[in-house]
Amino acid sequence: MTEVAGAQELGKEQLLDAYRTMRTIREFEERLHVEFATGEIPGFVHLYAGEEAIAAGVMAHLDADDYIASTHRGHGHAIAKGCDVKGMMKEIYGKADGLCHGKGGSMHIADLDKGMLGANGIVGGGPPLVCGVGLSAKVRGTNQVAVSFTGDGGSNQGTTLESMNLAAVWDLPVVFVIENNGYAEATSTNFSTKGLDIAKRADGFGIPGVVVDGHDFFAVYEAAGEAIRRAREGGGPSLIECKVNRYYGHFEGDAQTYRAPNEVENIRQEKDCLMLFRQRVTSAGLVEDGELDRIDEEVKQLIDESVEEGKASPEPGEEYLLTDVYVSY
Amino acid sequence: MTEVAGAQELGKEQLLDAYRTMRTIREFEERLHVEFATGEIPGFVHLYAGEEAIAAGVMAHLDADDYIASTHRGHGHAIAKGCDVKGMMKEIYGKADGLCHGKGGSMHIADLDKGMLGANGIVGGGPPLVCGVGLSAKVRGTNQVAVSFTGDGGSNQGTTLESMNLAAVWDLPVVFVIENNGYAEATSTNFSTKGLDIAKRADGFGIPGVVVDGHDFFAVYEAAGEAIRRAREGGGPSLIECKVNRYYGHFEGDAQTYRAPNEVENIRQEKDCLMLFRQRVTSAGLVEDGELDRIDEEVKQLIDESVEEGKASPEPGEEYLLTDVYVSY
Amino acid sequence: MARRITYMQAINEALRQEMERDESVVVFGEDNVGGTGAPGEDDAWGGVMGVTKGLYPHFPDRVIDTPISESAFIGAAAGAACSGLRPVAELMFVDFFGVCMDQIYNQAAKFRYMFGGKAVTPMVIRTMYGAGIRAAAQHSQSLYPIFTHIPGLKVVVPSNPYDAKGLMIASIRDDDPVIFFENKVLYTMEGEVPEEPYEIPLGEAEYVREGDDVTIVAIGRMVSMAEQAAEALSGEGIECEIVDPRTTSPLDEETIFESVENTGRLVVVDEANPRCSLATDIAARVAENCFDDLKAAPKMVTAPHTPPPFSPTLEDLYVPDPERVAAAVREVTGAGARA
Amino acid sequence: MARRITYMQAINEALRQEMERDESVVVFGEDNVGGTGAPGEDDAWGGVMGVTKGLYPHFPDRVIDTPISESAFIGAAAGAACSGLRPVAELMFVDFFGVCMDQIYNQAAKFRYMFGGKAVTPMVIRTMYGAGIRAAAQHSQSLYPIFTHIPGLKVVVPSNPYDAKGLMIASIRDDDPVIFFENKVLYTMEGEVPEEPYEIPLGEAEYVREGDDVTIVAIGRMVSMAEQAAEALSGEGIECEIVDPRTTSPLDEETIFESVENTGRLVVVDEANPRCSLATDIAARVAENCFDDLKAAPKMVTAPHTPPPFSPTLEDLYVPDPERVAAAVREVTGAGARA
Ligand SMILES: Cc1ncc(C[n+]2csc(CCOP(=O)(O)OP(=O)(O)O)c2C)c(N)n1
Ligand SMILES: Cc1ncc(C[n+]2csc(CCOP(=O)(O)OP(=O)(O)O)c2C)c(N)n1
Ligand SMILES: [Mg+2]
Ligand SMILES: [Mg+2]
Repeated sequence: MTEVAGAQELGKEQLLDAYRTMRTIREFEERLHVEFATGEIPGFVHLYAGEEAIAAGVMAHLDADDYIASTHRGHGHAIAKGCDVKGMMKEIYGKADGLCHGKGGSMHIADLDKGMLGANGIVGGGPPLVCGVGLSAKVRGTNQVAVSFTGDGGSNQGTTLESMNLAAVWDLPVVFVIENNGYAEATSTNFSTKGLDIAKRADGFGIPGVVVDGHDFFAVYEAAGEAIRRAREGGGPSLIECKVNRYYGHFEGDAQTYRAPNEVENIRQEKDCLMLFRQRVTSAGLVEDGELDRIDEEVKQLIDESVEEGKASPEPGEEYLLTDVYVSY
Repeated sequence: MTEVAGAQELGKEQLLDAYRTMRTIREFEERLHVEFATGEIPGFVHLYAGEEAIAAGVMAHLDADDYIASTHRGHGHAIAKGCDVKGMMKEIYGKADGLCHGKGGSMHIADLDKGMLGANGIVGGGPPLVCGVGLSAKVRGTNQVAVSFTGDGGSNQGTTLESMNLAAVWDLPVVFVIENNGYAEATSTNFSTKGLDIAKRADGFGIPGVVVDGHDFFAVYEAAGEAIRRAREGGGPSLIECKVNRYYGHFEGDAQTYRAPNEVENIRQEKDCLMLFRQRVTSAGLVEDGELDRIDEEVKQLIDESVEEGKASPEPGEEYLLTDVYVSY
Repeated sequence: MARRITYMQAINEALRQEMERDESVVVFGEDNVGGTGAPGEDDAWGGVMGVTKGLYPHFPDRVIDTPISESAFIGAAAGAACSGLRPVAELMFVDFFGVCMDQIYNQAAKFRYMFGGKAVTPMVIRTMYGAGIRAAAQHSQSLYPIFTHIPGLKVVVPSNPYDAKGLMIASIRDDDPVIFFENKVLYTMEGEVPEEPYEIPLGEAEYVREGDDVTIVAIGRMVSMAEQAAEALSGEGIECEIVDPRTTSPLDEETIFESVENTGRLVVVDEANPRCSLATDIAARVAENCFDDLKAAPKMVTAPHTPPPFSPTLEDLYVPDPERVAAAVREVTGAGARA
Repeated sequence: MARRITYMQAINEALRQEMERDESVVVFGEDNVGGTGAPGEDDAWGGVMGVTKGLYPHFPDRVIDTPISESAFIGAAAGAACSGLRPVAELMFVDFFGVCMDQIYNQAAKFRYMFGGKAVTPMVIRTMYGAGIRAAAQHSQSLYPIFTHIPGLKVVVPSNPYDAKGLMIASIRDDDPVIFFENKVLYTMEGEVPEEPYEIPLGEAEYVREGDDVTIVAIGRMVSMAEQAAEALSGEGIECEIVDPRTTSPLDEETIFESVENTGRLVVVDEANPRCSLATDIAARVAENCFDDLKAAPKMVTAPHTPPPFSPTLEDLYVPDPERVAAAVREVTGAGARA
């Protein structure tokens, strides 16, 4: 029986939940990859496959009334925060009963009732928002926490850097998760941040910053647990940089010629978060292979149904065009 | 004979120039303080008094074709970069033969022929501009250097932080000088940056950052020399944080009730840059008191004349209103 | 209701009363307290012009200073508004919108539509606009046309103390993001203002003056320019009707159209630059909708297509003044009548 | 000149030819090379849509990738332009202007005026605009009205490959800051384009089609919508004159007025949101200056006052189409004639 860091805290139920979250994201994304190629899915689609351990590891610590702000690569965050998977798929298909009535699409999936402040088409759009949620929690005296997800590329956006300082100055219950997947579109992090640890930037603002392996659910879980606990207890903001990889292109349709041959294959074989998770929990005797297999099947069915319903659902009619610009008219 | 750090490099002529620069700025600003109170000077006026050693210490290393980008508190930078003092004064009075024909005023004093890219009404406006100058020097293969001045407050503006990273990534001949005078308007740096060294932020972008005493011409001179030399030789950007104080309010008219009683008086007595400079160079036997006194008189006369001419000069006529919006029409 | 207070006091009173009424109202911005972290007086500034002065001692947890990080704190207003607060954030001068516009227009203003009606974002951005204090090109602009262009935002431009108070209270209570333009020259303008809280609905124009010869639509500080012009013109036998839209988005077109139907003539006075301005917006809408009522070409009086100049003489030429308004009125009433 | 290339190729060719001609022209933006620092192919992207593809191998020192720091690199364009370069910087989607507007409008655009004529800032910002590819609210806007509002900026909106090349070359050679709006749907549009470099002067509109019954002023992609409408209307006996301003700032008012003097009727087609838009700008100027020539109310065809929706069905309703243009033309030609 191997020790699994962080796993002590987690009961079996939670381990299975975490696995289900990651598997759901993976299945959702891989299926979108296939369906996008048919031409039926409109717009830009950015897949989160490969990065599931981050969403699952962070969200395992968040309650329903905690908030997150996401990115253009937001499906994983949304699923992990509890957004309805079928509603999401319908949204991605642009349908009237999608999570946002087809008005948002992949890049704007949101569900405020679930504390999901939205995927975001603007790189660096989210960090300011979570400062506001943190302020709200502080002023209203709740113990809510807000987490923003930002890419390596997004860590160079002024809004992100400003927000770290604001959160520090206002001493907010906020966590900045940096998903460093090595690229911003085609541009390598070796160039755009000189390959330096983005976590180091936290020092300059006087907040704790750590680097973790974003393929490792338990590593993320542990670091996020500490940061979120600190935030909840009034200890202020933190930054967690997760080093990770994306399995697909920047968006669907990206030929990815900027990557090394076999770059992704190697990672899939050595560092896949689902594989690592399964190895650890089964070899530690915490979960049986069969239990995970069952989840795989359930998830597959859920995604099958989601795609079917996504395709079959009605388009929004003209009456949707002018509504919901304002509350009052 | 006391050792004076950095002074070895400086010949007597240069020491006298540096003193003249600082004294000119001081006299310019103190006179503006008096004249502003009469109500004759329009608009917002932000005085640089107390911070002269920074402008003088940095600009001592810059050639005519190097560039600087300044702030709302820009008179000192402009004078030290060689802008015509009388033209500046006329500009501040809003006159037709001012440096910008009265269209810019105190907050927009510029002279591109002197490499002065402008005072700037936007906090954080300057750092992106010097990245461009640095790029220009690099692409054209010159050895020009560009320096931006930014306040402690301005160091929290996203544009400033982004620019540090861009300069690092593009490896530009740029120096970021942070003038940390303890306040942004009425807000203390203890609050807005948690009192941390702003120089630390440089680490996160992989560029050298140092803290120096901004009252000490020689300390600034030395640090700026190193950074500018590095930039000129292709060694990339640096950050220099100068801890300093401002002698007057944020702008003229500020009652400054947020400050401690005697805060400024104490600094004036203990840390005044002109006083420190005089003490050091005379006690080291490098310069005679009388030589400095003579500069004081010459400067006083220059400023007297500037104010007189500033008041007497003609207002810009209606014909100025619509010109110089575009080059071509 | 004989009490007279200034435009600035009216805004301050609105903020105080709403903060008293509703604990979810918070106020923040650069130096909105003033002096945080400093050794001297707290509440030293109350904003650069003193508009929020005196709030901090009453609501020390709800009046908050910020670093100079407009994107972060304006965005924080949006995030706070989505999670239980009603923030009133200050963008000191609207000229600074360029460092934080994304959070205003792509985030706050679009949440509701993008999210299929799920978001409610009750926030107010207070901001100063306009020329007149020799603050030059980056501190004197009247950028409400840019914000009016943006769906999802409401844009308020009060012209007097009474409206300032009522519109501020309505803006705070409104469930949509509102940008509230305060004219810096009007801060010292005095007027009768009731002590009790009251709302002026967003989207309702006001007849400032009635008259049958020409409709003058004027925005913000331009209302008083129009009034001065109208006074002078009355002596020449020209009776101007002045409509103050009070909010540029939503715009009360009906009232404007109604007035033009009566007068048959339109002059729009807008302190902003001319291209794609409120002046063009209103003139075009009137031309499209009241064409048959128009007896003369609509006329626009605006700043020129230049940045605001610093020099007092130039700045005074820059801002539309009563003479230019009167000249435009004479032109539309004198010439080219076709009725 | 039978060679046909696409709008995208035309822009690429203009960039390449100007970079060859003038060593001071540099091109930068996010992924304008694509792949910097990465292990695979260099020049992997040439911009997100491939517009700058192929430039890097020719000019490896003058085509440069950037971090996602629009304020810093757009501001760098301004600083570079003041110090000896002629930068062409890419703001990938104009929707992102909110994170870098200050450097565009308070810095680059105002230098010359604020500095009393001393600055020359020859820079081009290339940017994508417009709906049609299901990119939703933050990637589909047509924000040229906001930029047209700003004194000191020039604003170019080419509607076809020929113009795209000539206007890009003119923009690069121009000594003022120019923002160049590329319509993402038009990238694949083909047209005849001469191989040699040529300039189309900024500020000169073009008659796309001549006709006596109505003037349609259409911007960017809307020109082809207007052409389709005109084709259909011609069958009904209505002959449309189509004017393409090509640059919205400076705006060639004279050509528009000249056309309206002839036709007496105006329809403006603008993909942007309606308030303070180009549609209002042109309609208002025509109403003010050609009032006596107008036989009917000017009519504006625009997107509605909502963000761009994602769903294809909704997006198709959002963008003005030939049917809506034709309906507007029928309205102004059929009804309310007063001549
Ligand atoms: C302000 C802004 N600039 C540029 C873009 C275009 N863009 C979308 S995603 C992206 C790359 C983001 O990289 P990163 O933050 O590392 O996230 P990742 O895609 O790797 O998850 C870019 C440049 C944008 N959407 N917003
Ligand atoms: C973007 C922007 N935000 C706010 C302001 C208003 N403002 C002008 S100066 C200033 C304080 C600047 O502080 P600091 O950078 O420390 O410079 P100092 O005045 O101390 O020299 C502020 C907030 C501005 N001009 N621009
Ligand atoms: Mg990335
Ligand atoms: Mg300061």
